[in-house]
Amino acid sequence: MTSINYSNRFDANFVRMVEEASEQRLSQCYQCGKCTAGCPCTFAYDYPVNQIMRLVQSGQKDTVLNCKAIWLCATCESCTARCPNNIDVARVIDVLRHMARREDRVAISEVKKFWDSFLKSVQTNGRLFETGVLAGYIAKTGRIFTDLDLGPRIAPKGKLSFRPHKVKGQAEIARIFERFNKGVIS
Amino acid sequence: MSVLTGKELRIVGFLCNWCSYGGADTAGVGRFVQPTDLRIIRVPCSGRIDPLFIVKALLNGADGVLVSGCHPRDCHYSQGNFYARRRLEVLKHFLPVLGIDPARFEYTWVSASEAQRWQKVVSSFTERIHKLGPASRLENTALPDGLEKRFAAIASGELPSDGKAATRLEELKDRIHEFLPDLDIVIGWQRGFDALHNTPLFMRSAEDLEKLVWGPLNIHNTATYLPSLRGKKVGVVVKGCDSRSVVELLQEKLVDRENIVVFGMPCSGIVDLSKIDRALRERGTGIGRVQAAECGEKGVTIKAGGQEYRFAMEEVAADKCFHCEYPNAVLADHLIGNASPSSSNGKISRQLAAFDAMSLQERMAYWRSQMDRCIRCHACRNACPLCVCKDHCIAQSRDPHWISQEDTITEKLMFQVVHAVHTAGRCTECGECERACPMDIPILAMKRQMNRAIRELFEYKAGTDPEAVPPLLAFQAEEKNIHEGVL
Amino acid sequence: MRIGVFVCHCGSNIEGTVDTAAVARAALGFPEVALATDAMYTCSEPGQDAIVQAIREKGLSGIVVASCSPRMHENTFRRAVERAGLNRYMFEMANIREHVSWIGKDREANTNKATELVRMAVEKLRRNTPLFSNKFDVTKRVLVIGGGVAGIQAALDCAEGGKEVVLVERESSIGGKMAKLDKTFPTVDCSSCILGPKMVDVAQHPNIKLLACTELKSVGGYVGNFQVELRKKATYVDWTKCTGCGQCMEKCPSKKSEDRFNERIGVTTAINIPFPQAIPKKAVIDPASCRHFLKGKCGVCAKVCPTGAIDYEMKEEVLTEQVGAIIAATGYDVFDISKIGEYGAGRYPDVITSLQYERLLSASGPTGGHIKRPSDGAEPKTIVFVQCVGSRDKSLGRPYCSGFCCMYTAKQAILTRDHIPDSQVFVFYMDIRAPGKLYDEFTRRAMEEYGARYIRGRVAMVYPQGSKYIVRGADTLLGTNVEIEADLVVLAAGAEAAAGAPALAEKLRISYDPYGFFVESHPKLRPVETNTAGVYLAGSCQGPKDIPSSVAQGSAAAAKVLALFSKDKLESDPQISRVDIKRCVGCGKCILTCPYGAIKKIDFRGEPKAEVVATVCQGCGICTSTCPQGAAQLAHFTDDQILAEVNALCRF
Amino acid sequence: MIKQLAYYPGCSSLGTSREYDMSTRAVCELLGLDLKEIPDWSCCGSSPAHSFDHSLSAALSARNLALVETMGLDMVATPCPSCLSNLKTSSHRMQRETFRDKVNLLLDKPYMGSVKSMSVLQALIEQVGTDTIAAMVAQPLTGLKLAPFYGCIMNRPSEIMEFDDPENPTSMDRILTALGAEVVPFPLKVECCGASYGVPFKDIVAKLSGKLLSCALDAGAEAVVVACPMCQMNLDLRQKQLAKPAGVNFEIPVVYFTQLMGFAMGLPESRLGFDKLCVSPALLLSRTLAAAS
Repeated sequence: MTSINYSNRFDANFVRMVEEASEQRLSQCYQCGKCTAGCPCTFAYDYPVNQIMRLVQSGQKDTVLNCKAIWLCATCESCTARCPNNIDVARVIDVLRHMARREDRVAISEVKKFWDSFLKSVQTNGRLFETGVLAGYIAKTGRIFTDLDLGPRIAPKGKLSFRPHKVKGQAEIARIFERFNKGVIS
Repeated sequence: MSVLTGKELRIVGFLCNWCSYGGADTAGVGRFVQPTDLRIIRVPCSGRIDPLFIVKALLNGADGVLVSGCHPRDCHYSQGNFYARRRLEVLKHFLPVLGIDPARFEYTWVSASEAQRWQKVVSSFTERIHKLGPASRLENTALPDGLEKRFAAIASGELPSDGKAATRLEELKDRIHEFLPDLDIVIGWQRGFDALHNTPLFMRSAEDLEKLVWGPLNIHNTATYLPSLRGKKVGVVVKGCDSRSVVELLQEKLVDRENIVVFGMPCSGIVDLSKIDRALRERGTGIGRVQAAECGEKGVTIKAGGQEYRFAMEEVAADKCFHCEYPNAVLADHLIGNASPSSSNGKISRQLAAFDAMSLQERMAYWRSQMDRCIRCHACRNACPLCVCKDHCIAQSRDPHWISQEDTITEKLMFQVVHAVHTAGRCTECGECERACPMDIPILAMKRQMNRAIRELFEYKAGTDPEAVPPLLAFQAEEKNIHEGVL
Repeated sequence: MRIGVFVCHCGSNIEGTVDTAAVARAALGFPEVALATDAMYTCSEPGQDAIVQAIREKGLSGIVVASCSPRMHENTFRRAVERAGLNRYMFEMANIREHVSWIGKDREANTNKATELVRMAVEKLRRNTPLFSNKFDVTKRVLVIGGGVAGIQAALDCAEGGKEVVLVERESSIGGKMAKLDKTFPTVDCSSCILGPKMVDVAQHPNIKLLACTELKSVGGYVGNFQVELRKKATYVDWTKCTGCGQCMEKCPSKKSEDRFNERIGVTTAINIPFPQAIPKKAVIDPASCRHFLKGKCGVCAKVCPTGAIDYEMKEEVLTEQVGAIIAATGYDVFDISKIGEYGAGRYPDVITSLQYERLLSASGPTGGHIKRPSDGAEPKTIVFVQCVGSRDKSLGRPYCSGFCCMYTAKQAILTRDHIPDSQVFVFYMDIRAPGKLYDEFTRRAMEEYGARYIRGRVAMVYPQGSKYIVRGADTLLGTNVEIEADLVVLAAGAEAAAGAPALAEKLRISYDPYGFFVESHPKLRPVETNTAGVYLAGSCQGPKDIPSSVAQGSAAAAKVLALFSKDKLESDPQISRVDIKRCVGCGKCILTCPYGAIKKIDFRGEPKAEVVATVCQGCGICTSTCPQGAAQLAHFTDDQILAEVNALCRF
Repeated sequence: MIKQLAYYPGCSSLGTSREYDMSTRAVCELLGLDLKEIPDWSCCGSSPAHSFDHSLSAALSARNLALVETMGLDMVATPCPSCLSNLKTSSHRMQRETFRDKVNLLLDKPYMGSVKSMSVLQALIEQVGTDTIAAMVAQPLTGLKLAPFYGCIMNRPSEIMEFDDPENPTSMDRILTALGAEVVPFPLKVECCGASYGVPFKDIVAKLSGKLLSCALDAGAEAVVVACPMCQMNLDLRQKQLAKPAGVNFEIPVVYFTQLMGFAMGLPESRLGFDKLCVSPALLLSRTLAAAS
């Protein structure tokens, strides 16, 4: 544990950016812990949800953007649905992921790689190609044993297609990504 | 001094003491920061707010007016805000008629405990007014070229008709003759100083009956004289439109049903003498030189300056007669036949449509140019069947001080607005005000616009049902057509 | 007119953001202003003296004070000018604190605005006229609505003060919520032992007329002279004959009536006396479950009643009472816990409210004072209490703190450990709010002496697993989520405004806040008065309150009533409408729109005219804005006075 | 009367949840819901997109909603709650003009905001109704004890999803009851199964999904009924993976509610794809047939 000097370790700009991007008022959080109480993934987190909210409230940008928990959140919305102050907590977590990604400080690279692989598939095919995503993910992470045991269970069911379903308007979807990457809207 | 130039605009607030003034206090106690423009006038209840205060403020320099009262059902006086809601909503519809942006006026509800809401109301209203900028002032507006012509669109359409008009008079005389002995007086029409100008006739005896005339020149609204004859047994001959005034007077308990005997005549339209005058002048003569006039089924034949002129009824009929819904009396003890009503085409008149087509700026300029002619003779008021203040009319008494003695366009317009607001939901559009105006100022247009708002909001037409309560003297806890609360 | 203007600094409250000296200087330029000055605290004794002195020495005939809201000090200053010999209505206030200095920091704009408000006040004052009150008689009887502890206290104090009291209660017995409690904090004394004797006093007091099973139907009139209509519900038992012996309850074959007194834990007989100490102790038939009413045959109670009190034909009655004052003491309702789906109340029988738990603890309750689970009657060993259920929760529209839940939860934790020594008690809390005498010490005892385990965090969900309930909450101090296998879950349900409170407020013409609680005249200085003269508040109808505060308010409201009744005549407010008979055309539009029926038609030399009944007029001014002739004018808010204000703001 | 709705199958319909798509189409056809597949629909981006950027995510959804507008329809149904959540969240946020303009800058064809999205479940409840469903039952599922599992995002947050109760939804319960089955009280109806973390973090899914299956068994369920491809995959396909940490061999069928509807309404099994499930419900289903005959 490190002690925090609030006089010089409070990043007000960070608080403001999170508030703007998430359209939530963080000062409304009174730390009742209901989000943590209902979160199914708390056991896997390094910081429980209420502490993530507290860290953002307190302008502790480095700690919160470097934490693992934001990458383990499954966006099940139980925090948002139950917050007594109507804060969309899941959206705040989403925003923290966006910021961490932009600053290149993703604490759990597997998640990012899996998602990147997913989005890449969408960008190239217009639709998700499940088998391709899995293959891409394995290639990036080197985790060849991932779900290897499942193959024999689905293969005979005709659920794994080995060719992507391309969309006719694939170029249109690629353009969405292109414009986005060019920063058309920034 | 007053508002800080460049920083503030002039915003006047009327707040009820119990809810909103308290809410503004609570906001102050809670240090809820607000823009500084608003000046608050405290009144006991939103029901105390005469819409004319708001017009007065807006015509005299306010850029915005905000009214706030208790939430519906939460009025300290139970019902004040319900009345206020109707009156203020009507005003909101009426302001654009004067060329005032209705967004400059808002009414809302804030309770004494809603400090934050008050802050939001003040902030968003002030922001709205700043977006609109300073209001244009009546005296500074200029009329764009050609506007008057655009507005002077001639009314047209179908007129009511009565195939037996020629024989009606004798029938009427017989009927009056029969009842005259029981009556102190019967009001009808007679020939005036020339062949065109018929005037009211007050019949007391059988000889008077001989002077009675009937036809499109019987322009005057006979109902106008009823309130001043209160206490007497009065018979009154009415056209359809006159009968609506009778009904309205009954509704307002300004005359007593048991003292009135109504003789209803089927009407096939009356003439507008201004139109005849204009038409004669276009032909190089004038209404002052009329020697003889005759009205027949085909129209009006006039002999003036030795020449004979023929006009079709469609050319010279009063605007109100086109698409007339009530050519027959809506209430009569003795109905002398029936006219066939002209088909109402369901559309607003061309005059109103032309008015609608004007921008707010143009409307204000239009009234400026029109009211400029007003000589404050108050003939409009004298002719109005609903104007019953007599000697106490604020136009002369200036008590209450709604109007000053200043001879400005604003004050002249203010009088017309007072008239329109006072007759809101009561005016039957008989048109006597405009007919009586020696300066031909189209003041009826203002009232027709007001009536339009009343019709849209309350589905109500004045003077058609003696039992009905005029809409501004009543309310509903839930108003079907009022959806307030934008702030 | 010679006008004096006093601009108040209010310490730094106004002077901090308004240049009061500049305002006073500007005021000197306004018409008829003879004196203008600024002062530190105008409302203080020296401040008021300065006004009195100036009136006497400078011969002033009207005063403007620019300071706080007139809702705060108008009366203070009116009395001051009266002391100096002026009529109290020759006074106006400009609100430059709440409406100026406190809502913005721009000194230039504030100073300018304050000056304008003073100009407006001066222009209004120039058109003021002296007004004089009338005197009228007072009916020295008081109506108390609600027989909970606040209403009981108010009724007893008024009765002891020698005034007649009509106490109406919606249920069949008085006692309210307190009668349902087992013990009370922080002394843990027996609720019925301390309330019971007071209830008996009510029944026996010669000055109290107790009407149970009765509700307010309508209120007419005004302070000193209210006419009240009361609706007495059909009880189907003639209470003049019923002795409360209870034989009918023993024999009643229908046991399906919802047991409201026991907070619907279990059911009760169709003919019922809610609890042994009930006052009045009279039986009532619930037609919703009585076989006579449902099937047309039964009549057991009628057969067994020794006094023949049963009357199946009884009808609702409307009673009329004349009173001079009304005290509303209608209490609160318990938040409906089934609105929080994640806690499963309504679906899971062992998730209950604290008030239901109180009935399980009470010796007169359905379990005879033994704690048993509603589902299977087993004695629970692990009991979880959850605080702030329906309190401090914006998502439920209940952002306020109910105030007493922390305390009663601590009490219930202590009682639980007393009843079942081998039980485990957990309390989920957000903050402990215990700011009363001996309160915090009490919550500490629950933890330190009774071993209640307090966990700082809210609960996210409750769900059954086998015969237990998994309570999943957070321990924010540990920074994790926690699960407890509980036998019984007690939700500390918050207080909300009683159902029907807004409707009652409308009848009484008092205000209510967005949550339905009645609004007092001033949150600090007039806590039991309302904005309607003669109507007072006591207890939780004004906001959640514990027993000591409710009792204190009951007494306070009674004191207000007794002070009102100490005068034989009341002075009417002269700010009422008058009709100028010359202008009146007798159209009756004012009569039609007056909400009070305060204007009547009179005959004046053969012509109809309107006339205001001074004692009935409340001064709303609807008639003034209705009358096109300007004949009806509300004194102190005439057309001319308001026009002067409009012109002062717009024409300069 | 035939009601027309646009249909957005979602990517998993082409792979892991074929049987959901098949049975949905078959059942809707039978019940007179005319599902018009959006021509050339594309992926909504699912969680990876909204975790990446909200405008990009909204654009991927909005492209499909704009296609619905081109079809001249104002309602779209999707079987997949994850797709639904994205479609609904995007339209909800795009009600704000500034955000809508921003998202439309990414698109070839702007989305005007006129489409209402709903789940197939909601469409069946609101456009067909349980009375009609009950009337169409040919072989009631009498005696079948079922645990309806709605998953976490089908009804949450309620401000956006605007359907059924967020904590105790009952729409699927009502359908199953209409089919003649017995619905067991299943308290973890809306808990998270671990969603897409099956790939990177099997242990998280094992824990969450394992708990759900245990709870279903405790409640006496013979099968878990789902409305989400992700839930189905985690609970069925991964059931063997879950068994070890939980120490239980679950062997409990996890079926789509549309499959059961089709079965009860007598549709041929070839259109329902029971063979695509890992834990076969064949035994259970044959029992109801036996009971019926």
